[in-house]
Amino acid sequence: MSLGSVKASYIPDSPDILVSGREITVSFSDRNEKRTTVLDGLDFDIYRGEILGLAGESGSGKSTLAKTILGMVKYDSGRLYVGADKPQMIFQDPYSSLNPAKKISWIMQEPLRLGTNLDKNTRKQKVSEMLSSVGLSDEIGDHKPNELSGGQRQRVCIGTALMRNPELLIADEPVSALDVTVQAQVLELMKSLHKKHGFTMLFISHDLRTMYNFCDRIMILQKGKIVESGKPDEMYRNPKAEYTKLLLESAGISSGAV
Amino acid sequence: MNNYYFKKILSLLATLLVISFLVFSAFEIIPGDPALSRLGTNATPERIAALRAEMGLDKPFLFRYFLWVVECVKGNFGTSYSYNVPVMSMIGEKLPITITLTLLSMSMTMIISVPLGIALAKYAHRTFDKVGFIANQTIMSVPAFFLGILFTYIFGLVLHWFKPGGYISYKQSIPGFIGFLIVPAIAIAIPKCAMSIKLLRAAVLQEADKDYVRTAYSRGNSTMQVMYRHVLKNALIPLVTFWGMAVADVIAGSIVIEQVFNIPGLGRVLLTSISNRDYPVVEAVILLIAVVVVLMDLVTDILYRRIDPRVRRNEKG
Amino acid sequence: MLQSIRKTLKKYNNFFFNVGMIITLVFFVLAVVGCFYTPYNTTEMNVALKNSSPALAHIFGCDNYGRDIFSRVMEGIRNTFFISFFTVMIGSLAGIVIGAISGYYGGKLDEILMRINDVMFAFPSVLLALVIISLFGSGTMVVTLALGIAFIPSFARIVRSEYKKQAALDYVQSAKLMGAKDIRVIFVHILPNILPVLVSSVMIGFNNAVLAEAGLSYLGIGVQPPEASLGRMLSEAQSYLFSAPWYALFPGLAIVFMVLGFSMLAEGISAAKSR
Amino acid sequence: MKKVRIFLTGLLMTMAVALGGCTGDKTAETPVSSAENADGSGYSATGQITIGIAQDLDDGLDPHKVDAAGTREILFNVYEGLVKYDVNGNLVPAVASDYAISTDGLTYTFTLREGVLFHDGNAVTPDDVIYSLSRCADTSNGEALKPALTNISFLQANDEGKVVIKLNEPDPDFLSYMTTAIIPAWNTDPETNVVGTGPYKFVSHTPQESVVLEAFDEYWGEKAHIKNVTLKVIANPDSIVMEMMGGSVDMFCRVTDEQAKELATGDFNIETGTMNLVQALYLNNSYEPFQDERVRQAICYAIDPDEVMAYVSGGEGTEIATAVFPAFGRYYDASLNDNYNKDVEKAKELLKEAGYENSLEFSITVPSNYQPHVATAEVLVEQLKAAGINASIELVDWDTWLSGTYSERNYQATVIGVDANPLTARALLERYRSDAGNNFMNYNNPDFDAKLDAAFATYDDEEQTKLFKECLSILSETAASAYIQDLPCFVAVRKNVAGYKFYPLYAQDFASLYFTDAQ
Amino acid sequence: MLLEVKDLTIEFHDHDRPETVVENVSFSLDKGEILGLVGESGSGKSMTAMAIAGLLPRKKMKKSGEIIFEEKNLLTLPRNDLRGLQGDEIAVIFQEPMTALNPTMRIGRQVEEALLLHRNMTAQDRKNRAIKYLKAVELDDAERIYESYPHELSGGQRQRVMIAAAMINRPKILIADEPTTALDVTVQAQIIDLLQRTNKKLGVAILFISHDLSLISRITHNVIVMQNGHIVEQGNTDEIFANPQNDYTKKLIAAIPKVELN
Repeated sequence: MSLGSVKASYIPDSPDILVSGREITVSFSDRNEKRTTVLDGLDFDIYRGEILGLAGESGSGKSTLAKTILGMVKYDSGRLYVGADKPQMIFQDPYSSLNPAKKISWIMQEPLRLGTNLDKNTRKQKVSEMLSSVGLSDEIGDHKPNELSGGQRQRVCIGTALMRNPELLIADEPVSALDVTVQAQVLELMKSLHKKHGFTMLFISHDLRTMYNFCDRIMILQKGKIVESGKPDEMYRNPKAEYTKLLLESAGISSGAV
Repeated sequence: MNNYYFKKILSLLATLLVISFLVFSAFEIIPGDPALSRLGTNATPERIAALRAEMGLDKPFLFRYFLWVVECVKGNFGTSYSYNVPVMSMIGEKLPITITLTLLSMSMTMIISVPLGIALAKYAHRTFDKVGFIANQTIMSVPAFFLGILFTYIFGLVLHWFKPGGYISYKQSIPGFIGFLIVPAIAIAIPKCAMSIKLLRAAVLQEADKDYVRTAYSRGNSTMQVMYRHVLKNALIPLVTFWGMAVADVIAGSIVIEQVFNIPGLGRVLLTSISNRDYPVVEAVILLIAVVVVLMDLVTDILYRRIDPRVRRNEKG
Repeated sequence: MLQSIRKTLKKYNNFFFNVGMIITLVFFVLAVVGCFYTPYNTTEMNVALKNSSPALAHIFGCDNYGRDIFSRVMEGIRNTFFISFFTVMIGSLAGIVIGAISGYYGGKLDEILMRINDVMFAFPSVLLALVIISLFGSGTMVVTLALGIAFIPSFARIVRSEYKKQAALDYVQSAKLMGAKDIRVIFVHILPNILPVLVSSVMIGFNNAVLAEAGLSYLGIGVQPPEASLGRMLSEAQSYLFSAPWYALFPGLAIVFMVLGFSMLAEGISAAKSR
Repeated sequence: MKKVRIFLTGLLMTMAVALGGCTGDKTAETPVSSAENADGSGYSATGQITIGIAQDLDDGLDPHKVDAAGTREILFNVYEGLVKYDVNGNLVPAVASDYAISTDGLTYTFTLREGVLFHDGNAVTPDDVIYSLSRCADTSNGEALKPALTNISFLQANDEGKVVIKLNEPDPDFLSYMTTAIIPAWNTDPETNVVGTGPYKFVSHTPQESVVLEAFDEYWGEKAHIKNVTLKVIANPDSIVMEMMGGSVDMFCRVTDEQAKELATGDFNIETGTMNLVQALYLNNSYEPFQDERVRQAICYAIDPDEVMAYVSGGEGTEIATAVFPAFGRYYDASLNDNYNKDVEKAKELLKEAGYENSLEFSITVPSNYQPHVATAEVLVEQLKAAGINASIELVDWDTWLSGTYSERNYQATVIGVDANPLTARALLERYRSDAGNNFMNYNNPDFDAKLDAAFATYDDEEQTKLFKECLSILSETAASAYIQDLPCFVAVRKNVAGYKFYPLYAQDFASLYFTDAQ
Repeated sequence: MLLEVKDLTIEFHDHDRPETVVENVSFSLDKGEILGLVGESGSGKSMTAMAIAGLLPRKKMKKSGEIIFEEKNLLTLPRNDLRGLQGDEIAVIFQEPMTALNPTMRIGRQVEEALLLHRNMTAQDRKNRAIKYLKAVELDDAERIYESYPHELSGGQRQRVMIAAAMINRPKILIADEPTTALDVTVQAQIIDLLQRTNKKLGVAILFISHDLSLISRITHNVIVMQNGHIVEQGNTDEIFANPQNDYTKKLIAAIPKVELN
């Protein structure tokens, strides 16, 4: 799954675009050769340092877009530029995103083992630093994933992803499986880390409420097409696309209502 | 849907072709020569050469294999070197024996293991379960031929329920034929039953934790109703795979059982024709066994689709 | 380190594991001891003791050559134990490699490997044993090789389905994103997670290996006389069921209990893992 | 001419008698009922018997082609030659009622017996005899089925309906070849249509299951008593006891001594005879250590036939010291047995002289389907250990033995039993000529070859016997092989069946069997 | 009152030491009322609901207190009588539509199962009734859905089927255990809407369990807030959301992401 599967690489016009795609189309063929298109000629740009929200319902193609950017899915046509080296991802289900057979400290050391030639102690040192920066105590390192709560596990995922401070971090519904109170704390943590390290983040979610305070910009995805994008404040006040209106209404967001 | 089956059958044929080639080349390696085996000790080089030519063994290996495949496709499997009887008639005679033995033992396995498996699951984690489990494990560890010897001794010689070695051909009397095969079938079925019970119990316990079982209870179903109406069908899925493989295992295992109970089934034909280097018969028997094994795979697949509609659309798990 | 051993042992002390471990240990000791010492020389014949019944001197009695059955059963256990052990090693190691690759990559490679698997599955092990015997001569090594190869398909299938399941989980994707090469993902990341399933199927494989070896030597293929094999002792004992029934009883019981030990162990391990 | 014939027949008869003394110690009583039943309305046999056979008739049913002992001994009941062997190994007239041999031994005249019918009801005619014999002598497509018959130069029926045979050169054993089966002239495919003149006619053969024979009521000689004989194939020798005790098999030839003991406790009588074969540890004389005579002799000293017999034959075997078994009464010399009485020290000494002290190693290849030979090999391995000889056993299936050991001769030692087919001294000894096709032992001894040729050349009987005996003692002195025993032949017969007869050759005479309780 | 819960206490005994999951919970449910039961995971809200539905495992469980329904205490009711109520008077819908339906059984048979257990009707009547209810939950071409399998439907459709199956015997109480958590926002709104209309039309009392406070605020009459097995606050929904007394309730309400569009 190397990154090199760029069909037609091209350099976007402005230098502060980190990831850009033109006419990106992705389709899958299931058993009886029926092809279903998931991304249909998508154009998008992600600017360096911003938090871009990607909203859409299940089946809209938001995870596929994430995987396409990461090179885990080959796209049929279009042009894609990914300026970030080794982008990292945080997954939705905290129970399957950490290797159940390994200790937390082993998992967090893995990016250093693969990418750097730091010796054991320095790696351990770096892990305990990261653990504290994601608000976890050092002895968490000796535990196994199944001994941690959902919130703790998600913090470990974030820590692991940031070990080699990547330029791009993709978070695929990182908090939707957590309790409300824990959700707020994790989002708070991601916000502060983003401020501290300045990495670019693609935040995928179906909850427009959380995205309102979290994202700099939001793109609405429906059936593989971007129906609208813009700053949350403007978009929520006067949505242009019908689908955006429906989403806002269903989430109980109308001008003035909580 | 049918292009899935078309591809499946195509791959089955490919598997058969590869197996037949392997068997053909196996005989190039194994020492011994059918002509010599036919002529015995007073074979002389000239006579061996003459017989080999008659058997067509003097032609190069690949040519012989190709010729054989062409003949097979036309449905003519050649004649046996030892009995010069057409291979098909010889095997045709033995097939009903092995099929009956397999069907008897498999049906016994199914009839006994389903209720017992569910009962064990129902009373799981209680003394009955533990005792049942140990009995299950012990039965599973008994080799079929040891069971065969024990049965022949106890039921045959002591209790005289059946005449050891008293195989009656189906040509003479069908009831006698089936009557005799019951005890060997039990000897085969018992270890298979033990394994089925273990698998079914595990599957039922696994399904019992699933959400739809809670929904069934919420509608007012009793435990038994939930077990038989909801859980059983889902729990059968892993069992179907095991039974598919078990049939292939029973046929291979019947070689030993036929030896203990002196039943002239396919197992015996395979063994004797291997030692007589009776190539056409060995090829045909192995192909037949391979067809059954591979068919079982197909049948399991179909059963899968009958039981689990989810599989119908996407590729089997 | 000590603390974690005590923790795992505590997790494992369920009924089946303990009983299974005891029986398996007994057989393991018998097998290892059998390599160096047996109460009597296993091939030393003694006309006077022909078919003599179990007595203090010969607790299992003597066979039709007057050889001590207990020593021969020990030698039989040794042969069967090590044959089954190496059979399962060959079968599982090859099975892991084939299963892992076809399960992890899927697609064409998976299709081909599975077809090869079907072929090996349908090919009768009796013929395979004969081919190998004619290539390398008969003996314990040959039976081990023949059975080992015959066991690869079932292991490959189990490992393949496990790898298919694990490969879909997120921790595998994140390992790849970190830059782990496929080989590392397969053996360092995924393998530890399928160990419980693998261990229990290895144990069940062990049972089938013992039963298969007994079956093969029953048909006269495998361990050569005068060396003892439980399967052949059982087949020879058939002729003496009346005058010397113990000749059949003890090898048969040895097989049954050896297999029972392993299956209880397998059950104990999988029960502990699932808790 | 007539006088000469009587003399010769007399002579041949005496020779056969000399061969005698090989039947089992319990000779069968004469059958109770006469051939005709009371109302004389033509004879009809009754009852059914199931006889177990270890080997299926899997090398065909053509009497002129089959070689396997198991097949020959059964077809003995279905086919007959002009002459056939009786219980004592004498050649008695069969399809031919009488025969005359010319003084120069070149012309044989056979008078066909009146009333001999084929199983399909037609009478036997001279054409049938000529067809049968010429079929065996025919060399048109390669080698003749029975090479010895190529010696025939003239084969025709004379005006009195007798069959006249002229030979190119005299052959004292020619009469033994006249046991060749007579088949009807119309029968071009004896494989499938099995029609002979014997006491039993062929009914059916289900491969690997059973062969069914039925009494031929119009048989010319002593008619069969039991109507239906089912020969049931028992593939697993170990399960014989269980099946007989279980009641599904009434008789089995060649059970082991232990099985015999078991069955004796049940509803069976055990008849004991000899297998009529030379069981030995045959040594491949071309294998490097065995080229040295002293090594072979050391092996003979190291092994103890009596101990082998104690284990393998329950003490019932007959020790032999050279390539002949007791059935050949006139050549069998029991004194030779003392050439190599067990002497471990002597064996070690010889090995030291030959430079193999405690270093002789060889493998014994044994066909796995012959339990007595496997058992013998296991005992021999034990015995050889005492003399510092390290022997190992390699079990192979019959076909591998036939091709690997027998025809390609790549083996070191093997344990097998060699029979005499036909029942002549030539058949036993010819095998040891250095250039003989079936000399699988690679025995090579010029003075033995010379003596053997001399024996074949002489026509004087005493002279030939003396020469044959000298040949046999050479084999013993030069330890061609380590001879062990003529295996005992235990036949288990259900108590209500009697009349079993032992023959010095591979023959099972079912016609002589009868139910003691039925008649 | 339709349902009275008095001092309900539930203790688990399968681990080495007993664990109290619910401790003296008391509340009541009136005819036609929609009562919210809110709390984070581990708060005991589902346990309480399952106790009412009679779905708690029989062994390794100590239950005390009373659940009075039509003068009968559901905690001590013999199993057969309890089964008489389940699916007839008290019905349940669950969170995961994907797994709450039997994957190998056709939709129709699952919807009409409650009829089979509690009413004696001919097969045809059951089918008609089932199709009638499938239409009532706004599933277009109910006939096709009747014959199809769960995996052939979307999440929303499946939840509608669950509701039809639960309502088919016109139960007095419907327990909805986080019915919309696994659904998309737009589908969630439609299901909530359907539940509200069902409550008004059939007068069924709904016990709505959720951790999503904004949802609770929009549809329930009264609400109960639970933490670690205890009720920390209960009362009229609008009053509690206007000024919550208990700190934990305050914290929960504060955690709802606010969208001030000034």
